[in-house]
Amino acid sequence: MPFIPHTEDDVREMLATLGVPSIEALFDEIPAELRCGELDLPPALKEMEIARLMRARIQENRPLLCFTGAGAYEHYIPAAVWAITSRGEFYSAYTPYQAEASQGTLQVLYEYQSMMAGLTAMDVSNASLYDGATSLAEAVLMAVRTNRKSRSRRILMPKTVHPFYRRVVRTIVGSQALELIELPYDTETGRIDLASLEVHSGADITALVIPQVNFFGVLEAVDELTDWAAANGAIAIALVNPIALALLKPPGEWGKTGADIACGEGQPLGIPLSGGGPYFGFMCCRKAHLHQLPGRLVGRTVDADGKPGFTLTLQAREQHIRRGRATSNICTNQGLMVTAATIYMALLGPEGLRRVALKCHRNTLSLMNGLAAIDGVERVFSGPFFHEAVYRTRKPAREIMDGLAEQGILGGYELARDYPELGEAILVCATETRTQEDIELYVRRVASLLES
Amino acid sequence: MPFIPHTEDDVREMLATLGVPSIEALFDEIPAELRCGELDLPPALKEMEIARLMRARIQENRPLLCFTGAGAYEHYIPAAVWAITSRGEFYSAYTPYQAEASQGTLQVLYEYQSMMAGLTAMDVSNASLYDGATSLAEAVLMAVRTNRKSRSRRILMPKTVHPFYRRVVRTIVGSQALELIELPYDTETGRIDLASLEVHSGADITALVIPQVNFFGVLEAVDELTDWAAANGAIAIALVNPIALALLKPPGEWGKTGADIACGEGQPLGIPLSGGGPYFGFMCCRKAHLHQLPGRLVGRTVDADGKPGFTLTLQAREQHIRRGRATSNICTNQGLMVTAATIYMALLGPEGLRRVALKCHRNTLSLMNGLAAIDGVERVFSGPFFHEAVYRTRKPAREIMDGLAEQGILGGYELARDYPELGEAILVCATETRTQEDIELYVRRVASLLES
Amino acid sequence: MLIFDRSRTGRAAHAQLPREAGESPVIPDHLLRKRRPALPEVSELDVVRHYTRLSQQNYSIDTQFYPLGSCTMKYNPKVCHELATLPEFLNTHPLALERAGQGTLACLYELQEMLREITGMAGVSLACAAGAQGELAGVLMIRAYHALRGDSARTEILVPDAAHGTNPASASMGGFQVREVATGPDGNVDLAALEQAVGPQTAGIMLTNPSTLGVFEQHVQAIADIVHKAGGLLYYDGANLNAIAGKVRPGDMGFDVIHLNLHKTFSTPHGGGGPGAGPVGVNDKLLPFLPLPIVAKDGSRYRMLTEAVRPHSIGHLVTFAGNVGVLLRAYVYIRMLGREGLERVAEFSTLNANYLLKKLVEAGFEPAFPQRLAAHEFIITLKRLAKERHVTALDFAKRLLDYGVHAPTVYFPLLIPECLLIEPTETESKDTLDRFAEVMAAILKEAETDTDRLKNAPHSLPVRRLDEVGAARRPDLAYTPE
Amino acid sequence: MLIFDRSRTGRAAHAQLPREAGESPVIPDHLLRKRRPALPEVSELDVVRHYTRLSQQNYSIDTQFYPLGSCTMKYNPKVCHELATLPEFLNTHPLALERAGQGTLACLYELQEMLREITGMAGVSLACAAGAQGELAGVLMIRAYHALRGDSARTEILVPDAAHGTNPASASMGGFQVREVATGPDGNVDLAALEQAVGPQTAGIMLTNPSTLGVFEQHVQAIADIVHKAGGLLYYDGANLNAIAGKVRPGDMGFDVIHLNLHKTFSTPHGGGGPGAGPVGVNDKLLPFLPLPIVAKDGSRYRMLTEAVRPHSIGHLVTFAGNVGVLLRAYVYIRMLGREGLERVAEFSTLNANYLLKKLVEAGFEPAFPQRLAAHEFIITLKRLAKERHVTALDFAKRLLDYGVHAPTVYFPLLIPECLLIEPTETESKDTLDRFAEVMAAILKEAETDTDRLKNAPHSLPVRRLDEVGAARRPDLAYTPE
Repeated sequence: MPFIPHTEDDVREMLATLGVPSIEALFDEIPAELRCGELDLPPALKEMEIARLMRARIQENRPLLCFTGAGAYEHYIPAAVWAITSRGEFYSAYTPYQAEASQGTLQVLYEYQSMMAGLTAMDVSNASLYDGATSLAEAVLMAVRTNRKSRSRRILMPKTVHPFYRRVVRTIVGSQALELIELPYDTETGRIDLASLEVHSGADITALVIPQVNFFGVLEAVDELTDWAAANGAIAIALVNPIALALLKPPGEWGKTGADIACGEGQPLGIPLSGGGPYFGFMCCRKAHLHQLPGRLVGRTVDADGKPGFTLTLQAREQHIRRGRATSNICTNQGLMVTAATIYMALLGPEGLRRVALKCHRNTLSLMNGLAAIDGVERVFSGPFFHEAVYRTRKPAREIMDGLAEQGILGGYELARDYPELGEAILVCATETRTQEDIELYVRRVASLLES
Repeated sequence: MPFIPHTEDDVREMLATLGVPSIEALFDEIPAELRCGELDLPPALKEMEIARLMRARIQENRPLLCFTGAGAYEHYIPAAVWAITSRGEFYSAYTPYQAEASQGTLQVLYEYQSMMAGLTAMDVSNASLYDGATSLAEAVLMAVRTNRKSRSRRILMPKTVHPFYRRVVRTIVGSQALELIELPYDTETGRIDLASLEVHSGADITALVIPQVNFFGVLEAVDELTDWAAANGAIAIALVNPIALALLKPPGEWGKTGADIACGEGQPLGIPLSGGGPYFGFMCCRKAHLHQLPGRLVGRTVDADGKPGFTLTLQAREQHIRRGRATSNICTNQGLMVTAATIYMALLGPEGLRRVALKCHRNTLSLMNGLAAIDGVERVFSGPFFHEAVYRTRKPAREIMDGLAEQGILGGYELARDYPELGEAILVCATETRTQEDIELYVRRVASLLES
Repeated sequence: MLIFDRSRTGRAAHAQLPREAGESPVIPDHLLRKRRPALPEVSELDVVRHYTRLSQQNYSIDTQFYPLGSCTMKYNPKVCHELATLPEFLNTHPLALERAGQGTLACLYELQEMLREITGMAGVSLACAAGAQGELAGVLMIRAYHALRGDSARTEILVPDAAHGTNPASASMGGFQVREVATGPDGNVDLAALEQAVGPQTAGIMLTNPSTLGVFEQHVQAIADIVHKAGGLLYYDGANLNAIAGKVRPGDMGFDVIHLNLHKTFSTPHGGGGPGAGPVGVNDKLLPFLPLPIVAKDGSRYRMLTEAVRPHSIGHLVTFAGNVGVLLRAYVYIRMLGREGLERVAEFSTLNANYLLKKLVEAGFEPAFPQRLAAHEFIITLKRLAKERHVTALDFAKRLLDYGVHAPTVYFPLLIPECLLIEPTETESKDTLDRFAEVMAAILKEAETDTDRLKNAPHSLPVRRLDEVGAARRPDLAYTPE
Repeated sequence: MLIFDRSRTGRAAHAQLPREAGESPVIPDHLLRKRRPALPEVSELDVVRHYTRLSQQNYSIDTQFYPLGSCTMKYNPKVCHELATLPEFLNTHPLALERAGQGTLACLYELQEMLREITGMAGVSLACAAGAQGELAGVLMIRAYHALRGDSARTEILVPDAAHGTNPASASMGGFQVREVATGPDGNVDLAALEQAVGPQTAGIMLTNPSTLGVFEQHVQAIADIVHKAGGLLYYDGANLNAIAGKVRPGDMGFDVIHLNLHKTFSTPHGGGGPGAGPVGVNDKLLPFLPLPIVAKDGSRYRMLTEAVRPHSIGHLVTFAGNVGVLLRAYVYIRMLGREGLERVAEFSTLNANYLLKKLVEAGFEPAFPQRLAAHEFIITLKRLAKERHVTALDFAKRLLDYGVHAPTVYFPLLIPECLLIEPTETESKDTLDRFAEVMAAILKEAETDTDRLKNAPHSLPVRRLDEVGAARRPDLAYTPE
């Protein structure tokens, strides 16, 4: 019996203790008519057999040289990150409800919160949410709770926010009587059209979402946007890429006041691509908004001897205490991913993170320069970019993508579905894991696809 | 500076403490004329770069469906084995000289010794030697030390012992004025020719090596051989496959008295093939010979409070105490491999090990039956076998091996180099990791190679 | 000591730093960061040693018995981790699943199908990131169902008073009012109270079965009838599926929509608080509303269903395809159990719970529902002890830690005073249960002879009892350099 | 508690058992086992929990400072393990290296070449499984060299009295008599004693440099002249190469044959006592005798050299190609250090040793060689303390454990009474050294005020001081069921 340690003697003795004739008797309270017959599942596999099966399955996955970002980024993950994160004591523990028996996890979470606060230049961070998109949805809900002056429940949501994030926000807040107002982008620069914002000046706006970097890889005018929010009584929600923050002005320093909430996708911090998850979402805020923050929080305190220690805190915000009136329904979050991210950030440090960011940036610059030199390719936006950018070819984007895939390259993300107005546009990304040779290979392939 | 934590401030302060102007000054005692210039080594690679290089290197390795044994066996290794063995506390500790700070390693070694003693039915086991061949060499040297009655230093070494083991024994004991006398095998059964032993009856023989199973996969008449050794005052050295012992009579029960020493290759117990190492050698003996046993030993004792604990013991046998008169020069052994083997044996248990052994046996039977049905293939030996066997084809063995390799199969070991008298003979092995489909594939391929 | 305390300016894990790009960014200066982020500057050895030692301060399944009720803390097979983290799975970009991740999709598709069979539902979506998100998805599907029918008056979700906090929280996140339904003295929902509560405003009811009280809701069919008759739908919270897997299926009990917690029943690791995965299942009524993506099979190719073919879907709840790595672990686990194995999970988790309950009762503990069989967990109440000796459930919990056992869940469900919710799971042996019963008996004796020992517990852990009130009063949530 | 104590008849880790083959073996009954071997019968969770908890009882590099002199306990980069254990490396059968392991062979070939360059030797063989086996190979090559020249009178190997025990043990295993050579008061070999010892019977001398006394043998050239003039060869024990890598090469010092300890200088893990790897190198004189196999490169293919082309080789010392997995780790490590990195290893290990020595002297400790610079390790002698306060090096060692530091090597080298041989290695930070010095100072104070605290140490480990005498007197070396 896989994973069940009972011997026949054990079962006999246990049943005798219970005074029942069989295990089956323990299910007597279940109405007989509800009982199902044998399930139609495949027979049990031995570990040796499932290992062979899964090793056959991975043969059906195809390794491709990755030039795709669009919300999930291939960064190099040092071996130490998962060697330690996978340790049984982290892997097989649960939410640290018993603080004294969970100081390992609790201290990691406290350090994580500290690092994220440092990276975003915000006051506090929670202990994680599910992923980038849900962190934005939670930020929108938090903004509504926080902004007591606003009654409109109107959220300005730029079109430069990842379309997948926008659809998740729609799903999650859809039943909350909020209004999501789309902000257009400047087709020349690829940034939020600041002029379009003027329409809303003076109106009751609950929050403004400011993506940095935006979905096109382009850098937004974060100071102006934050100042606009402050001037109009709107909560400024920064949606940020944590690797980019090693290089870019952090949300806490945007504009005159800084953003109110910073959130985003934590995957770039040491989490494998893994087909889309598990990743983790992060969320930071100013101290003033702390009690509206969703998710777990770890605090430093002292024990009975005055020795420092860590514990879950401010649980009155959470579902298991406040139930229907909690700040969120989140319970299980992404603890193990955050453990990996903490170790990743500790290993890279400020200098390492800066170099990763700079290398990504320079690689993508190099790629775009190479592409721009090809006849039939043009850069779509003029705004400065971080580590993603958009180009357009005179051939269908799908053909380019297929042609690159044939050569073992994952060529980027086609924008036509979400932004038909951009034509045959492809969003590409070259992180620090791409070499100059990789980049030249990409450029050569695109050139030859356009020639043929 | 990879793996060096010193900051510039650290170096400055340390040099100031030392009162020297530079690190270089700390090398002043080295004669200047000995100093070398810059080494001609490749420049440093970042972890990201070496990872990419090694992932390119593995592309040059070719995965083959393994039907080769000949001293190294593909068995399924449960995921738990290396997940735990790789834990930093096992991986990065050293020989447990400080017992109180090494109870983890020490208890593992004690449990290992217990399991090996149980598996071989011998009294005691050491904590490991390098590999199977060196364990045999050490057993031969131990036999010479142990057998005080014998003056001849003559060792009977059957030709059915792995030829690689015999060459290692020759190298290691070659300078010890020992005589290694080869015992021929019966070309019909593939076992030691018992008649050839009679020549030595009554002579001064120091030791007899008894391989079970032998290199051809054939089972030796271990009771008769052990009894012959006992009758002739020779030490009986059992060279055994530990997986086979789950099914076969253990050396401690051979003949009327049992073998004196049991040794062999531990690789089948949870150690990956890994191109040949690291593996580990094991050695067990009767209590009477304990003080001649080479290698580390762990004993159970008590601490100052009477609580049980473990420590290295009987170190007076060892090189760091007895120096030139030690039982062996071994110092570093194969501790981590033994940790894996201990976990492997604990996971498999007596029933699991029996099933592994039986499955290997039945798979090889099935393979040999399939092969024997092919026109142009014959089984070479009539003796019962465990999980390896020899067949001969009418085509050159090299052609068969190459033909199988083209189809992704590692077809076995060609015997012609070591046993030219056997002709185009191939030693094959089908462990429990081979499925019925694998076996049928092998048989089909051989059949079609012989047809073409 | 915090990792920040080990930091020294200029120290670094050099092998981990990419080479200097050697050029500055082509980014306007006003968008650049001026001060480095306050991250620690430490060596690789610092990091390895610091976090390895921290890990040793945790209790975990791999090191201790962890009978945390309602969390199903059972053994997480190592092979699930090994196989789910094969590089070919890890390196697949989420946007390349169809193009380059057919092996991954094959596993996900089969997992969907197996979960359908296990739950008796018509369709399953794997996308939700955890149980609570599955709940939200379920609530949103209930909403969408009524909305599509134009049944707009249904603004209320019923929740038993013993429910997980996530149930009411998810219901309100889904835009509903929450109304609690009382539990009867036998641990079943009070049917009369339910009859009173339902009406044209009822969108549905959220139930866990076995309930959080550790007993099987015997009137589940009656509940289904009452709610369905009132026009509401039944939501099944799968937190306790471990107790009945292979025995009873939510679909057969009359539930319309369910979620599963893969990190409970299907043994994916809890990871110190996630990641989990919360697949949802629905019957035919709700099929069109399932969240996306859903994996479909066309001949021998797998693809992801989108809004184009599922126009009534409630949409996406996570950025990409959900916690794929968790799903792969669950896939491996279910394949290893197979049909016989899954039913045995229910049998042996139930056997263990009832046996341990019996041993504890013999030792003098008071069960919350003496007249009932336990499902895979059960409740002990210490209210007598609290009254007579001023020893609380919390004191018991802390003292258990000293004996090398993780504490059960305490103070949940809220309606049982001074309760311990104990879930041994099927992967623990009789020996472990016997030892736990002995330890509990020893603590009970201490409670009568040496209450200070309990009230000051734990004594042998890295820290003594922590000041949680102080932590909340003066929140210190991030290290700040002096 | 032993794993055997958890055993219950019929318990098993079922997922690990292959399916029943269902048929009996085709093996004569008298060759079959009748009673099952006494292995534990436990569940997978039992195994995981038991060995995980055991691991936590170890001190290790990943958890503690481990200044074990002569063992070079430095940080073992995690990436070396990760890359060396890629399945494609692990799954290569040793007899398929040429056919299917060209990637592995490429790494081994390059490692050979890099070790040649680092040591200044003409040829390298990677096959030896550990340092002591490398020593034996070296001794056998010396033997083979003299034998081929017909120089059969050379029966003696010289060994300094401070040498590792393996040196004399290897010499005698190689069939030589061992003669000790005295050390002078400055820690160098006594040249006059050496002059006296050499003669036509001298096959060679085995030297470690820096020596086990922690100082550089300054007369190494004179020693080489004396021994070479007498017709002997020089053997270099590479145990302390960490101190001089990239600064001085054994080949340039006049050594004819060397071994390296990859688990010391090249940071492969010590694994609780191995596996190591002990490649050997030789100059031109001994090239024909190198042990097999050796990896050769033909164009772009790699192959293994055999006796056919190396007829004078001393032969094979291990079954197959040596500890390949260890060699791969060392390959990764050296490629990460590169040429600059390797020299820095010597520099910073030397800086750390001299700094720590200075701090300890300032704290009142007595160095064994106050007039000398330390190499990468140094010796403190507690003989005064032993005499005055009856506190021994062992007491110090045990007390250090209480402070969360592994003890240095004690009572080696044998000629320094009550010695601690301390090797901090380059991967430890100044902070760690400062803390160690503080702890040592604190213990020194305890030695003067509270000797019992030392003599009864350790106090805070899983066990208190163990009865080693009893262990040896009544050996209990294996569990036996009652």
